[in-house]
Order: sequence, then structure tokens, then C-alpha cells
Amino acid sequence: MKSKYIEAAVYKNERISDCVFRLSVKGSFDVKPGQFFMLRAWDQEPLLSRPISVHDVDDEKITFLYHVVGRGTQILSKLREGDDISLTGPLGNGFDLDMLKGKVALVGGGIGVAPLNYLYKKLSMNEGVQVSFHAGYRSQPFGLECIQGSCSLLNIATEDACVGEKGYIIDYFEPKDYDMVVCCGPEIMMSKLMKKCEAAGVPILVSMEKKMACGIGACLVCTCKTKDGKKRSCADGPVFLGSELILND
Amino acid sequence: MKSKYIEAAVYKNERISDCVFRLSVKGSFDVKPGQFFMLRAWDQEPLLSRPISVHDVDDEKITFLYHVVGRGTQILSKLREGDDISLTGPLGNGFDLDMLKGKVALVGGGIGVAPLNYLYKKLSMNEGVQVSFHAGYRSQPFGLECIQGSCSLLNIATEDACVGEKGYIIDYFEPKDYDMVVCCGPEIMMSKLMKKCEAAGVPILVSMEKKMACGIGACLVCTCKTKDGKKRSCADGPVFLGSELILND
Amino acid sequence: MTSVNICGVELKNPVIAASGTFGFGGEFSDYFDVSRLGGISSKGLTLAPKQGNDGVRMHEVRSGMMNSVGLQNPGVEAFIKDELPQMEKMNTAVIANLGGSTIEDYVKAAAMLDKSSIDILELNISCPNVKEGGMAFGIKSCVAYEVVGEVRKATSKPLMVKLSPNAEDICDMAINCCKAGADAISLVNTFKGIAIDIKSRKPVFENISAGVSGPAIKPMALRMVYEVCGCVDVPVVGMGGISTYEDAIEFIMAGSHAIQVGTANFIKPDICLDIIEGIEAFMAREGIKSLEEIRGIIK
Amino acid sequence: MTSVNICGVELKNPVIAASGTFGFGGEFSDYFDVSRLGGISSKGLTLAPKQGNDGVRMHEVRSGMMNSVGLQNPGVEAFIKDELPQMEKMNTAVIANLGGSTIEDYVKAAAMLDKSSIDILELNISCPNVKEGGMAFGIKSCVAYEVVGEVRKATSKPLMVKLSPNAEDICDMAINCCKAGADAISLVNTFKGIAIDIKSRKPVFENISAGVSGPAIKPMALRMVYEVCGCVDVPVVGMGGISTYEDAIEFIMAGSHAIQVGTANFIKPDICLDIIEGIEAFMAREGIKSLEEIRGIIK
Ligand SMILES: Cc1cc2nc3c(=O)[nH]c(=O)nc-3n(C[C@H](O)[C@H](O)[C@H](O)COP(=O)(O)OP(=O)(O)OC[C@H]3O[C@@H](n4cnc5c(N)ncnc54)[C@H](O)[C@@H]3O)c2cc1C
Ligand SMILES: Cc1cc2nc3c(=O)[nH]c(=O)nc-3n(C[C@H](O)[C@H](O)[C@H](O)COP(=O)(O)OP(=O)(O)OC[C@H]3O[C@@H](n4cnc5c(N)ncnc54)[C@H](O)[C@@H]3O)c2cc1C
Ligand SMILES: Cc1cc2nc3c(=O)[nH]c(=O)nc-3n(C[C@H](O)[C@H](O)[C@H](O)COP(=O)(O)O)c2cc1C
Ligand SMILES: Cc1cc2nc3c(=O)[nH]c(=O)nc-3n(C[C@H](O)[C@H](O)[C@H](O)COP(=O)(O)O)c2cc1C
Ligand code: FES
Ligand code: FES
Repeated sequence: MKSKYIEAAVYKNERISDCVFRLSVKGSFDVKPGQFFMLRAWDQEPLLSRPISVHDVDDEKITFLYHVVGRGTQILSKLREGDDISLTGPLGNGFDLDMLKGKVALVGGGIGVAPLNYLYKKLSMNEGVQVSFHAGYRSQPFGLECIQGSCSLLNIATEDACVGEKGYIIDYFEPKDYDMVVCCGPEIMMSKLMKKCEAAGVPILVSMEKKMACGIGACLVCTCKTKDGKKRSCADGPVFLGSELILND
Repeated sequence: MKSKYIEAAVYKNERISDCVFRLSVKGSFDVKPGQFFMLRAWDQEPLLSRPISVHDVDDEKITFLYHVVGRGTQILSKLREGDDISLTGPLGNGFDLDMLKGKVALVGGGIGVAPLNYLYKKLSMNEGVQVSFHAGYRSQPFGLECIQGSCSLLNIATEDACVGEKGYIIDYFEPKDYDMVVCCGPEIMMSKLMKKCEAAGVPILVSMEKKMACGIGACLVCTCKTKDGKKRSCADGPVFLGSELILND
Repeated sequence: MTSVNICGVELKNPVIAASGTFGFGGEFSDYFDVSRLGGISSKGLTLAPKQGNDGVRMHEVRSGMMNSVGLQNPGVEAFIKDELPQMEKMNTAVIANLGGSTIEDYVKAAAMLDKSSIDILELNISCPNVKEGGMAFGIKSCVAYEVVGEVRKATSKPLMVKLSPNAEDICDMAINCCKAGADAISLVNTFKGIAIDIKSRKPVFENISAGVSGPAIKPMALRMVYEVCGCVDVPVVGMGGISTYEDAIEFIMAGSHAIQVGTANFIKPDICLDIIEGIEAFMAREGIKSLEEIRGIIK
Repeated sequence: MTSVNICGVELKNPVIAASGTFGFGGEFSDYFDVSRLGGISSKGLTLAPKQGNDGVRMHEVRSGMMNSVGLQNPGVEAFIKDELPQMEKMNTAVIANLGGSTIEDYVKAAAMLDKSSIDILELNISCPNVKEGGMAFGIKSCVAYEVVGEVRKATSKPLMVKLSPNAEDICDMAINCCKAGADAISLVNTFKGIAIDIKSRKPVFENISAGVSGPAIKPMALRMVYEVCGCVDVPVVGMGGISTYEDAIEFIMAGSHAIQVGTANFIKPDICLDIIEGIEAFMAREGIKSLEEIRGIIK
């Protein structure tokens, strides 16, 4: 789908846990899992739009899952049905579904499950793919709409042990059983998992979150270091092969 | 009443004509007619709060009447019941009721009727005062809640002749019949009426609208020229005797 | 412990209300206990009373405002007689902000203030709104050197020189002011800007340019404060767009001993109190005992 | 008639996409017909390819942003080979923005571009993000004079020199660039600012300072453009915080022949089109036949 700038109306915006909201916008969207939109529901301030991944898409709407962390997401959280919102997208490369064959593990940390939900939905339609889902949270889980009740293997860990194992999900996750790992979460989590996968010789795809200005590949503020030089996480990513990336940590 | 900074909740906000809204805020306020509040219903942008006159006060709420002209008033116009709003005030000198004795004419132009409504209400409680009301509008009249049905003499002029006389209200107004004239409206209207009053030897009070930053007398950006030097329209005004003022043109 | 010492004057805390935005303090006492402030810098004074500029004096811009007040003030004599007694009672450091358009006027006014009870003399060499002189003192450091040196001779009060961000070279300017005898440096004053009314096809302000202040200028102001802190040894009082305690901490981490809050006073009349309490809470949270621990820490 | 002529090059309209904010144009063709633009200024080029700065490259501030990209670009050779052919097809004026850290590099790169099909060479003497050299060229006018003079010798393309707002004296700078052979002046580049992460107690950017752009800088940028228009005879291309057609008209009324739109492209990808259409509508409403009628009208 060609990326567009769209002015639309909020379909629904609901709090689903302490600081996490789910926002839907009416319309028909053709999007790859792992792609994102630049959202804007304000006029002047903050200056920039906010990159948010696609959490789900159906025939009549697109859904985002977001964590309220600052001014932009705070404004999003106050949206009510019918309010104006603008979207630029879909943006980014998204996950390459052709790479995801055999036994695939999706590993999400916190709000990182947002894009994995839609990836799961797409993958589970493909034959020859067995998907398992591994999600870590600080406390109460969220964002598993497409997964819960459908996924044959769902592991959850929470730091406060309120659901599932106690602690970090990657401590309960063993890459070697899989053909491919996909991870989206805090950079420190992705970096640790990349090492684990490297050691196990299992390829991993990660979705990078860098601060963005344009979101469309023009300004070069969102680059990450790869073995092939600096790449734009908005246009060349956000999905990168772990083996390409050079993370600081 | 000592001026305060108050965080309050919107009681009601309704459109009453094309670009004119009426906003009420719950609370108990002790305010003189002609005083104003600095209103703010946004966080960062625009930077400054907006000065709005008191349109009405009753036991449980304060009411403002405002014209949507730019970004600040636009944000005000979107407020819904229960939304946050902050008010600093009451500010300014207000009308000196003791000066308003005998036959008093209140002359308002457009949104300039806003403070006169409350002035009328207060004056009409005083004995020995006969108040007449003269209001000019571009088109449909508004803001006459306390006046209509109560005021023995109400003259209206509209530029499109939709109600009352056609044209400008001051062209239908003759100061010489009155002991005192009070005017609030565009500067050009006040300036013309001041000249008319001067010629007729009738004293006039006008309410000045200058751009304000602090609203409380500290920054000196809102001064107007008087025979006694520059005075702050927020703290020394907004109400001035016409004979004090030196208007341009 | 939020207290700080600026050229021998002990401030309760580093938050000073900036000149021209806080009148002589009285206007704000309805809204909060102004004795909570570290200090108040008076409306800019001049030797003779001034009526200030004609025409539009204020224009709002994105995250900021422009002003062209032009140093309207009652003059130093009336200040000492009518305003200072009240300011003294406010139980906070009293800073007299002094502007001028000739060296003679500066010196005469400084000599008068020297005999008054003010705590600090803040020499404004930067007001861009007075046509003659006002601007020039703050642009070229050799000119600043001269006026600061003369004022230095006229007063034994702690002398804080307030720099303009429009200076050609802010570090050179600060160094020269110190050489000429400044006990402290404050910066920044407003940035020179213009605005045009496209309907009338005329500049908004009669003087064409006016001074830009508010959050919009913060990144530039902070940079200048950081640079000046790196090149002088006297205490630096930073300002420019501070509207939250986080902003204040940034200026302190850049090296400021104290900070001033200007335009933000117009956002919420008791914002200085929010900033003071925010700094206190931040220090408690981060286990900071004295602001010295974080002052200039980014260096 | 929105068309304007900048040093012999006819632009359809005065709206140019600013360097570093519009890539090489291709990224925006999904969102609007980029041939509607007056011109596109390329991402800043250098002789050799550059990977740009490490660490955080962007930080949002009130009504603006700070960037520290550090001239990441494929180098002039790759630009000519891989990017220019596409840019040519965009049917708008192609401006090559050239940065550098030594005079030799500038001259070599200019000579290569001289043989290419670009319409205008925009010499960026102002990028504050490259540690060595980049800053200095844009601060002192004598240094600028030298580099502009050398580049002038290396090219017969129309030469537009882009000034930094951090210059000591913006008029003196513009005058010197013209003396050295500039056919046009563009300004402003980003303002030098800093930001501090108070949690980590470190500067946000590895280079400590970074460039501030966006609506926050508009009043200062407009002032500088106005001043430069008053002291040089060549066409001036103004920019700095333009995000609406009203902003663009202000810059034109201050004397700009054309304007550039930078950071605002990130607010809405087709904002340049809004600005172009806004200018057209304004001209129609006000009965303005040619922008010449209002250019510099406030003087
Ligand atoms: C490709 C991509 C996809 C994302 N998908 C999601 C998602 O589905 N759900 C979700 O909750 N969040 C997502 N994020 C993170 C989200 O963009 C930030 O949380 C959001 O921008 C914060 O804005 P704010 O104004 O609330 O916070 P502030 O902290 O006030 O923002 C300040 C600045 O930092 C940037 N910023 C802050 N946090 C981040 C971050 N984690 N990543 C990138 N930039 C950041 C903002 O965009 C802004 O420019 C994604 C980020 C990227 C890059
Ligand atoms: C003492 C006083 C009482 C007022 N009472 C009322 C009232 O009861 N109802 C009402 O509708 N309006 C009233 N006004 C005018 C009102 O303040 C402005 O219409 C409002 O500030 C416009 O803000 P904006 O953001 O919508 O417009 P913008 O044009 O975007 O505002 C830009 C700037 O100009 C200032 N400004 C714009 N118009 C005026 C104006 N007419 N007077 C003063 N400043 C202005 C704004 O405060 C702001 O700083 C009053 C003004 C003053 C000074
Ligand atoms: C309305 C107004 C009046 C000012 N008057 C003075 C003054 O008289 N003397 C002075 O030194 N600075 C004056 N300033 C500058 C402020 O003290 C301060 O240096 C500047 O506004 C930057 O800080 P801010 O962004 O916090 O406002 C004035 C600023 C404003 C907004
Ligand atoms: C991300 C970014 C990258 C930039 N890169 C360049 C560059 O390579 N060369 C240049 O001359 N200017 C560069 N600039 C400066 C802009 O072209 C422009 O001069 C400046 O941002 C001010 O305009 P604005 O406020 O409209 O953005 C860059 C600006 C931004 C925001
Ligand atoms: S955000 Fe502009 S290139 Fe990625
Ligand atoms: S608005 Fe500040 S003195 Fe009147």
C-alpha cells in the first residue's frame, strides 16, 4: 500500500490497563505487520507526530495500542469518538512474512506486543508456520486480543508475578527450539535476546524504536548502526535482522 | 474580592450564535461588573492566557461570553462539561457603580456587550438609576440575557438590518439625553462615541481592550495613553473615563 | 538545601523572578507568598522616569512572546522612595535592574542605588528596545567593558551584569564584563526578533524589532549559559524560557548558580512556587543535598 | 503570478524545500506532486560520503526540534550518479546543498557539481554539527569570505551562500559573502542550542550542542532576513520556522525573493503545497499580481 497522509475520525479509544490505551480509526487499510503510522491529534504542540505500530487491522478499521508516556500519547489518550486524527502511513518495511517459516517465536516486552499481535494474526493464516508467543510485562498483561485462546503456546512472565512466571520473559525463553525469533520490546531486552539467539544460531528479527521526525526517510534523525553503515529505522526498518545491527548496550 | 488563581471545571459551554459562545464555570465569585479573568484551558500553546470579561455571575457560577477569533478562543469553544479550566481574577478596576447615577446609557458593539450585560444587572438593582441599553451588531444580536424583557429602553442596530435599525448603533445614539454613557466595543466605535460625548458634554466610561500578558499589572505591555501618562489597562483599567484617554486618530 | 550564594548574598533558593516580568513584586503577593522566592529582580530602572514605547508592546509568537515595553519605569529616585520600602518587606533578596542609554546615566543611577538598601545591582546592558545606546552596550564587548568599569567605580554593591543573547560573542562579552569588575553574570535577556502584520503590510512594532522571550528561546539560552559558565569564574545566573523545574535543573546542570523566571510568570502567577517546590522534590528524590552537587555537572 | 527569479533561475513559486528536511525529494512524492515546488534543496552533501553523528540525533523542544545529523550523505559523486537523475525528473529547480570541513573539500566538490545538471549551488557554511571547521566558516565573516571566494572560482553555477544565525554579525557576513562572489544569500540555518537529560545528568547530544529549527526560531530568523535584505543587493532566500503561508508572506514582506520550508515538512508531508496554495489565495484576495509588489514592503 502506498503511504498516504489521511485525516480521519476516531472510532473508539479505550483505556485497557493503567497507562495503556487502544485506539481505532475507521477506514480501510492495507498494511503489513510491523509497519507503523505517524499519528497526530493536535495542531501545534508537540511539534512532531508520533510513530505508533499497527496493532490490528480489519475490514473497517485500524487499531493501535499505545502506552501513555508523555505529552503526545497523553493527548491521544483524551481522544473521544469522532475526534479528528491524522495518520501518515503505512510506513516502514514491516515484517517479511516470507522469512517467517517453520517454528516461529514472537517475543514481546510490554508495549512491544503491540505490533506482534497483528503479526500473529497474519502468520496464523499461513500454512507451514507454527507460531508461539512469549510476552513479558511489568504487571497485568494486555494487547493479546488475537493471541489469547488461539495460540497453542502462549508464555507470559510478569515482574510482579501477577500472571505467569515471575521476572523477565527472555529468562524463560530458549531460542534453540525455533527456526526464527521475532522480538519487539525495550532496547535492552532486544539486545539481550539478540545475543542469546546468536549463541544459539537462530536468526532473529527485531523492531527498532528510534526517535523520529519525518517518519518517511527524509531527515536521517532515526538511524541505527548496522554492519552496512547507518540505516534509517523509519524507512529501511523498523524491522532489522539481528545479525545486521550493531547495538550499543 | 482578592484576585486568585483557580483551577475549576467547565459547567456549560454553548454556542449561542455563529462564532459566539457562552461558557460557565461553577463556583462562587464576588466580582464587579467590568472586571475580567485571564482564562486558560490549555497546557502549553498558546503561551498566554486570554482576558475575558465577566458576562454574568450568580450564586453558583460565573459566565463568560466570547467571540471565537483565534487559537485561544477556538480551544475555549471546544470545551465540554467537566473539562479543566483555570481562571486568574477577578482583575481590573471594573465599573465604578457610584459614578453611574441618573440616566445611564450602556452602549455595546458586538462582543462588547459581554461586560455590559452584568453591569446592567447590577445597575438595575440600584435605585435612582435609569438604564437604557444600546447595542450594535454585524448581524444577529446576542448576549442580552439580563436585558431583554427587563430594560425599558433597548435599541438595537445591525449592519445587515436583520434586527432593529440598519447600520451602526452609535449613529442612532444621542448622548445629550443622558447623565452618563458607558461604552464597550471596537476601539473605533469607542473613539467616535467619545468624541460625540465630549461634544455633548456628557461623561463617558469606556472599557479598553489591549493585548495582555500578565493581566495583573506587572509587565506593562497593556498600557494606554492617558493625560496622566501611560496606564496599565489591566490594573488601572480596563475602565477609563473618556476624558482621561488619548486615543490614536 | 536549596540555598545558594551569589556574590556574597545568600538566597533561600535559586529561583529569582526576572526583571520586567514581576513588577516590583507586589502584584504577585495576591497569588503566593513571595518571600518564598530566592529573589526578585525589579522592573528595569533608569535614572529618569520613562514612559516607554508607543504602539503595540506585545505580540504572541509560538511558545513565546515579543515585547517592546521600552523600559517604562518611575526612575531610580521614585523607585528608592516608593517601591523599595515595600520590596524590603518581602523578605527576599532585592535586585535592582538598571538600564540606561548613556554611561553617565548608568553611573549616576548606580551611585544612587549604592546608597539604598538593595542587595544586588543587576546591570542591564542589553535591553534592545531603547533606540539610542541600549542595544550597543550589549553587542560589542569593548563597549560593555567600558560601561561596566564605570559603574563598578560608582558602587560597592554586588554587581551582576546581564548579558544580551544578541552579543557578537557571548563568552568574550562575559569575560570582558568580569574584567571590568562584574561580581556575577546573568543571561540571557530577550532575543532580537521581528514580526510583520501581513494585513497592514507593516511591522507589528513601531521600533520594528522587539525582544523574544519564553520557552521558544530555551535551547539557545541554555547553550549560552553553558558556554559562559565555562569561561568565567564568577557565579552565573541563567535564564531564558524557564517554565518548569526541569528547565531550572537543566540550567543548574549547565553551571548556573541561580536562575530567573520571566515570561513563565504570565502563564500562572505562582509558577515560581511550582518551580521551587519541583526543585526541592527533585533533590529529595535524587538524594541531592546541595545544588553544588549538580551545578555544572554536565561538564 | 507566484514565479520568482533567483540569480537567473526561474522558480514556479517562491517555496523551496529546505536542505536536510526533504531528502532528495523522492520520499515526498507519495504525498504530493513535488513538481509543484519552486525548488528542492538537497540533503547537505560533502565531497566524501559521510555516516554522520553517533548517538541521539533528534530532540524535540517547545515549538521546535534539535538535530545533530552531522551531514550524513552519500558524497557528491554518488549524488550526481544516483540521486540527481531522479531529481532532474521532478520538474522543479534542483539546488545542491554543499557542506564541508575544509576549503579544499568545498572547492573539489563544487567543481564536480559545476559539471552536473544542478540549477543552483547552495553553499552551507553553517552546519554546526561537524566538529572541525563546519562551525567556524559561518561565524566570522573573514573566514566566510575566503571559502566563498574559492568556491566562486570553482563554479559558474549560480552560487547561493547559506548563512548561520550564529554568525557574529549577520549583515557583515552577508556583505562579505557577496563581495566574495555570492549570487544569492539564503538564511537561516539552525540555531546553536543545547539540551540536558536531567535524569542521566548528561547532555542529550554527543556533540553537546545541536541545531534548533522550527516555529520557535521564526521571530529571530525573520529579523535576520530583514536585516540582510537591507544590506545586500542580491536575492535573499529566507527561512527559519516557516509553517504557514502567513509565515511565508512575512518573510517575503521582509524582503525575501523566495523562502524555504524545513522542519514543517515533518508536521504534514504536503505542507509545502498548503503553503503554495495559501500564497496563491492570499495574492488573489489581496489583488497582488506579482510577489514583487509586496517583497520588502515593510521597509
Ligand atoms: C516505529 C515505532 C513504532 C512504535 N510503536 C509504538 C506502539 O505501537 N505503541 C506505543 O505505545 N509506542 C510505540 N512507539 C513508541 C512511541 O512512538 C513513543 O512512546 C511516543 O512517541 C512517545 O510520545 P510522547 O509525546 O507521549 O512522549 P515524550 O517522551 O514526550 O516524547 C518526546 C519525544 O521522544 C520521542 N519518543 C519518546 N519515546 C519514544 C520511543 N519509545 N520510541 C521512539 N520515540 C520516542 C517522541 O516521539 C517525541 O519526539 C513506537 C516507536 C517507533 C519508533
Ligand atoms: C479586558 C479585556 C476583556 C475582554 N473581554 C472579552 C469578552 O468578554 N469576550 C470576548 O470575546 N473577548 C474579550 N476580550 C478580547 C479577547 O481577549 C480576545 O478576543 C482573545 O484574547 C483572542 O484570543 P485568540 O487566541 O482567540 O485570538 P488570537 O488573535 O490568536 O490572539 C493572539 C493574541 O492577541 C491577543 N488578542 C487578540 N484579540 C484581542 C483583543 N480584542 N483584545 C485583547 N487582546 C487580543 C490575544 O490575547 C493573544 O495574545 C477582552 C479583552 C480584554 C483585554
Ligand atoms: C515584558 C518583559 C519586560 C522585560 N523587561 C526587562 C527589563 O526591564 N530589564 C531586563 O533586564 N530584562 C527585561 N526583560 C527580560 C527578562 O528579564 C528575561 O531576561 C527574558 O525575558 C528571558 O527570560 P524568559 O524567557 O524567562 O522570559 C523583560 C522581559 C519581558 C517579557
Ligand atoms: C534534520 C535536519 C537536517 C538538516 N540538514 C541540513 C543540511 O544538510 N544542510 C543545510 O544547509 N541545512 C540543513 N538543515 C537546516 C534547514 O535546511 C533549515 O535551514 C533550518 O532547519 C531552519 O529552517 P526550518 O525552521 O524551516 O527548519 C537541516 C535541518 C534539519 C531539521
Ligand atoms: S524519521 Fe526522518 S529519516 Fe527516519
Ligand atoms: S498585562 Fe501585564 S501589566 Fe497589563
